[in-house]
Amino acid sequence: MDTVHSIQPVLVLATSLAAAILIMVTGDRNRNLREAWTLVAALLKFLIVLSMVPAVLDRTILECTLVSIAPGLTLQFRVDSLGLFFALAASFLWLVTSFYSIGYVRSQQEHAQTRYFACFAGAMSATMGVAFAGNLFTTFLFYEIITICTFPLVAHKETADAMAGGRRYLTYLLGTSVAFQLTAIVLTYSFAGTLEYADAGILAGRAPDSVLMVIFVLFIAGISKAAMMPFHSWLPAAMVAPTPVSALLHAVAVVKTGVFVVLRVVLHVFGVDLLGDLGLGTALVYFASFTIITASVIALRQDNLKRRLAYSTVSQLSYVILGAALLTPSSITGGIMHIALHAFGKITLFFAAGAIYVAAHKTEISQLNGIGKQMPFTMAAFTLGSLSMIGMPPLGGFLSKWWIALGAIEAKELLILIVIATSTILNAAYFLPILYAVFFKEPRLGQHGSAGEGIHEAPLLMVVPLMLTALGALALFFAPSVFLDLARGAVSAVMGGQ
Amino acid sequence: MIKRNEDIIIQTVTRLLTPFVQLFALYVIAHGHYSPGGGFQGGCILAASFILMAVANDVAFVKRRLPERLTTALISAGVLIYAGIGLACLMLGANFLDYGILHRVLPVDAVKARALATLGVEIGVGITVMAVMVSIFLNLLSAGRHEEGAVE
Amino acid sequence: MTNMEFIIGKYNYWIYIVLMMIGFYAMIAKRNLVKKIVGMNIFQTAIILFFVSIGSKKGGATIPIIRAGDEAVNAAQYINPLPHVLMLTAIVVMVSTFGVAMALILMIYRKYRTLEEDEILKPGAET
Amino acid sequence: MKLFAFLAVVLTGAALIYSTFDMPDWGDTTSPANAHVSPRYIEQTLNETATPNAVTSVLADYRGFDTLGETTVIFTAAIVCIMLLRTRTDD
Amino acid sequence: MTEHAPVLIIVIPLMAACLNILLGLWKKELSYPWAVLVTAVVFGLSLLLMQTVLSGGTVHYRLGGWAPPWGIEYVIDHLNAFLAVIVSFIGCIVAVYSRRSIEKELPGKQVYFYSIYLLLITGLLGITVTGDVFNIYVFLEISSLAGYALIAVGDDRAPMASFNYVIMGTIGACFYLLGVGYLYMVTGTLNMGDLSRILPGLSHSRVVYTAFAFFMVGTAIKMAFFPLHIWLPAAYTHAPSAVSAIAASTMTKVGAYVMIRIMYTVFKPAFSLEVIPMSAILGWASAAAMIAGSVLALGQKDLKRMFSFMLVAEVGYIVMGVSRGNSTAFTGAVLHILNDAFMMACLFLVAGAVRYRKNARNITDLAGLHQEMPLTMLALFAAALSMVGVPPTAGFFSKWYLILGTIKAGEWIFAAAFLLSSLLNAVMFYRVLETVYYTGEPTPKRQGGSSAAVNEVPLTMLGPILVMAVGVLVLGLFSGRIIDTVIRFTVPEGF
Repeated sequence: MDTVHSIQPVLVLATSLAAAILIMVTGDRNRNLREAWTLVAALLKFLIVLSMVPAVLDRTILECTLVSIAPGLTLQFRVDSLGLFFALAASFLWLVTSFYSIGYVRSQQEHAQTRYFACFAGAMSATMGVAFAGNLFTTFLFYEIITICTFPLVAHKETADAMAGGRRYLTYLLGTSVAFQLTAIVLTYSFAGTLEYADAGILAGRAPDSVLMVIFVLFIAGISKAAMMPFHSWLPAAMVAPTPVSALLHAVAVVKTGVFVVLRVVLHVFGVDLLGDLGLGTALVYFASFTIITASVIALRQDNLKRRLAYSTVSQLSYVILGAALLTPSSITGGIMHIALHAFGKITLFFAAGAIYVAAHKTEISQLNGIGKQMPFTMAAFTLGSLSMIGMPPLGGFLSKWWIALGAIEAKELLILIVIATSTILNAAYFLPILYAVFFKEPRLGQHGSAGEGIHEAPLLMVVPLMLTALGALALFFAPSVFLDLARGAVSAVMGGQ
Repeated sequence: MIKRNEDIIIQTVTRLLTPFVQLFALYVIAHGHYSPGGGFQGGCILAASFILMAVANDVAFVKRRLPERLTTALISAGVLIYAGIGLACLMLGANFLDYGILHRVLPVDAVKARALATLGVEIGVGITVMAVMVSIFLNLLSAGRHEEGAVE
Repeated sequence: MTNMEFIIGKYNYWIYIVLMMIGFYAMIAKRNLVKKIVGMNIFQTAIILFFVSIGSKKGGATIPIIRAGDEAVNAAQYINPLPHVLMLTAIVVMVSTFGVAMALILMIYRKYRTLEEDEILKPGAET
Repeated sequence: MKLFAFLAVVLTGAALIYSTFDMPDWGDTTSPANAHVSPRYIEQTLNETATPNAVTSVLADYRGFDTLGETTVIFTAAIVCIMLLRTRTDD
Repeated sequence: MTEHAPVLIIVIPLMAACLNILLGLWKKELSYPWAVLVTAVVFGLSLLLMQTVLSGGTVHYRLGGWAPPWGIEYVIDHLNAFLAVIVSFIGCIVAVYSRRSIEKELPGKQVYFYSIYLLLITGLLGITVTGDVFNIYVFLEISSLAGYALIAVGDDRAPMASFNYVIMGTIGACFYLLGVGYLYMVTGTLNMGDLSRILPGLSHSRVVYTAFAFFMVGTAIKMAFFPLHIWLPAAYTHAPSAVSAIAASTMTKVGAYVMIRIMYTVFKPAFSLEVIPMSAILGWASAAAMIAGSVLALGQKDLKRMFSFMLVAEVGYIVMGVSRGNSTAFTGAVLHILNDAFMMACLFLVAGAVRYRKNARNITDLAGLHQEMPLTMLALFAAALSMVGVPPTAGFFSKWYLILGTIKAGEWIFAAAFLLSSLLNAVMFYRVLETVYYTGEPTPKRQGGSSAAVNEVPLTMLGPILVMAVGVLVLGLFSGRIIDTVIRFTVPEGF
């Protein structure tokens, strides 16, 4: 496994950063140009990320140290399989979302569009930063930047409840990260003497077990972007944001950043063996399972579509953590894969929700009766997405659950199988009714003029992307090739090739 | 504070006294090397003479002899003299305030030069102290209006 | 040495301590601004007394002005000049502080027409 | 307030008295204050500064910079008084 | 010229202040450019001094050519030079800033203002460069007198605030003087180097203990260290904007410098930290300062008053770092002196700008200002991030070292105090920034709207603000280099 110096990661950040600046410069004067910047940057970014794949696939690590500010505090990028995996998923979905959100924002006549797109680009840039970060300091830095960049998006509407949602969002994310994550990082540094990620972990044998446990707990509590209970409640609150924001940031960028950082901590800071020895893995497993079940149960009771999706996200995220915490090769593979697979599925659902809102101005599930007839494509995509969430073959969602289950068996954690089964049933229980209502129930009359009047598909700019992601979720089942290879690469790196 | 009652006795006595007070003040400044005294003491006495005038007559009386602009100028002039002497030493290549070097420009040896410079410094201090005391007194006395009458 | 001698031997310190405490108390506790200033002066005077008393020498020592034409000056014959110099500086500082404080008091009086701290702070004390 | 002031005063006074026990007696010729630095001023003032008055020589020469600073202090005080009190701003 | 730089940075502003008076008698308008010019020259000289120290090590300068301990000696090592550079730089920037605000707040008094301003710089620099404890007292008084006056010319409440400051300040200075007297009594010298040579032999004299106590209390008052900070909030709230900026960013720091000098140069760490349990005392007091400062700041409506309370907390940071007794924390403290100077200057300059443009002092008056004064508000944003300690702003790095230091010292509770106070800062600034960006008239729907009503402060005010804001952002990235080149050498031996 050799290391090559490369500036590609910096380019990836630079593209969307430049986009943010150009967008601000262009402003509202020339909207097409402004949107063009977004698209160009998204495309460029995706291509650069893609260009890194071959190198990484044959076990090279692309490194790039920007500035070394102080001992331990270096701004350093290090592209390994895990990071690239996340980057690939995120950058592709950004590309798709860019089209979608242009369609959404324009049809909705949203205000402050410049700020919207600029913050969007900034957040993406920071997400890439997290994906490529080579040490905890860099991770923390971009983690915070994401929070700050996304706040204006969450509070975009500037209404009272939007501000309230934004306030909770900021309180949870900034508060926990400053209070717990920073402490954990400081402790890690003062014991390990370094913050750089290493495949074997950096904390092994550096500190007494009690301290290690404290550090681990601080990390898990500090990475509230992973929406582990009880630090999840910012996610439903953040659903006040415009739907594309919810789609990208709360199905991909923000929450996936959270779980990604958790993976980093589990795999590259503590290391599989250390966690196994400390028995922290098992603890985390049950912690995650609790979240999975509870969140699904709560999701059952939500009538607001986006909120239900949010809670399903909460539970799905914990799958990733669960997979990592089981500490077996296949479960970790499953966890990593779940980042991408869930992303495709969930973003489809959010897109669909947005499309419904744009086309029919409906946000509550109880209003969706029979809407499948007016919006067939959207609803078809919605179906695929939800099936993938449930984990039904032939859809991507199935793969990750399958691997995690395998891992559970390898780890002799049969209880976990029950957990997975229960949650699958619960997923089904809160998705299938929607599908049933959408396709087979008769629309309540008088609720929207006579049945189906005036409701038709959302603008093309929105429908195409959501079809695309739905098909993606489908395709990933048959050809998970690139993602799978990357995930395997990441696992073999930490487990010592198998 | 000051009433405008023309008390002939007080004013005459003051007028007679003032020159001697001021002469003594100058003596105290100049003779600081050989007897207790120096710039501060002398300056205060000098200021006292003006303050005496002000008390015996009125503020305008003092301001006729010591205009405000002059006081203000003297305040900074004294400090400038002091710092200037120090700077002169610096210009001549020695350290700041190292009077010994001044023997190059003065017709005396290094040690005597120190004594002379000390005298110059004392004079500067004296000027500043005098002007400051008068200025502060007048300002406090008339609450900054430099006219007759108490604080409004 | 007995207590008595001990106390006598250091009586200058006792005096300055008492003075200083008086001034200190006045500075903090008095509510009238002028009284505070008076306390300040007592306080500083006490310190001056303390310094000067450091430099004193028993046994016929006199002011540090070298008598003309006595060779081999013996330091024991003259009082220590350094504390006096320091205190000249301190006195000037004291005078300056006093002047500034007085100017402030005049400003305050112009605004509030009183020098009682309580009355000054009464209308809308610092929030 | 009064109580607080009283406590502060008592505390300070206690510290002062406590320390006084280690102080040299009044007029002790051999105390460090009189023995370490100052003798040079007295003994050398004539040879070094030609100024019999040691106070003057220390004030204006040995520690002349203090005196400059002190002149500055009083200068400051004057300017402060003018700025704070002058109501007329002409001239 | 180079070898005289130490004294020139004192004498030039001093004489400039006098000349300024004479100039003022002739032409009033000259005093502003004169002040700016002089402060710029002083800044250049202090850079020169820093350069000399970096290349040649500690600089000794004998005033009057008398050898210490008989004469006064200037001893400039890395710490002095560092402080001198900070003070002169901030002084220069604020001088540039002051023009319009002083024109508005003190019409017709510019001449005296700038003279006193220069004297303030003189005093602060004099404290930083001298190596003689009594000389420190003299310049302490110069700066204090100047400070009293500059504060007193603020708004209506200013004179009373300034008067309280006079009382507290005099007590502080007198305690310091008393400490000097006690040390002189038992050592017979006033020179720092000489003292540090003699004192270890006297480490069991009650006089020395008391002297140390008086020094500590005196400096604590001067630097507004909790709980002796009571004079500060009122004073800095009611002072003119420019004065609040310079005072908040430099005077407290110089006080901290004096404390460092007394604790670790005059007395040795062996005495200050072991013979006397200063580490524990100051540690708890600083923790209290951080928490109390932040909590009190939470309750404020007035912008400048809120910042003043934060300053109290920041002083707590510095003292905490100084008193931990390990090099990491000390490095953090010295670094924080620099960062905090910039942050505080930035915050108070912004407050001054708001006051200048909107005549507003309360947080609520900031509503929607991001449209009218976008750049100023961005500066506020940058300073806020730094105060909260979000990387890569400067504030993060000093906090990083401070927290590492407390952990190194095994004092978890103090590390927690740091984090708590950071969180409180975050809450506070969230309040402010939300007011700025999300209240007031909503952003206009029409395209190209938000850039219409821009009404920034004049360039002489905006420039300094931006310089400070950029400084806050850039210093963070260079903190490593700063530590390696300067701060590394300031750590007292015995750590």
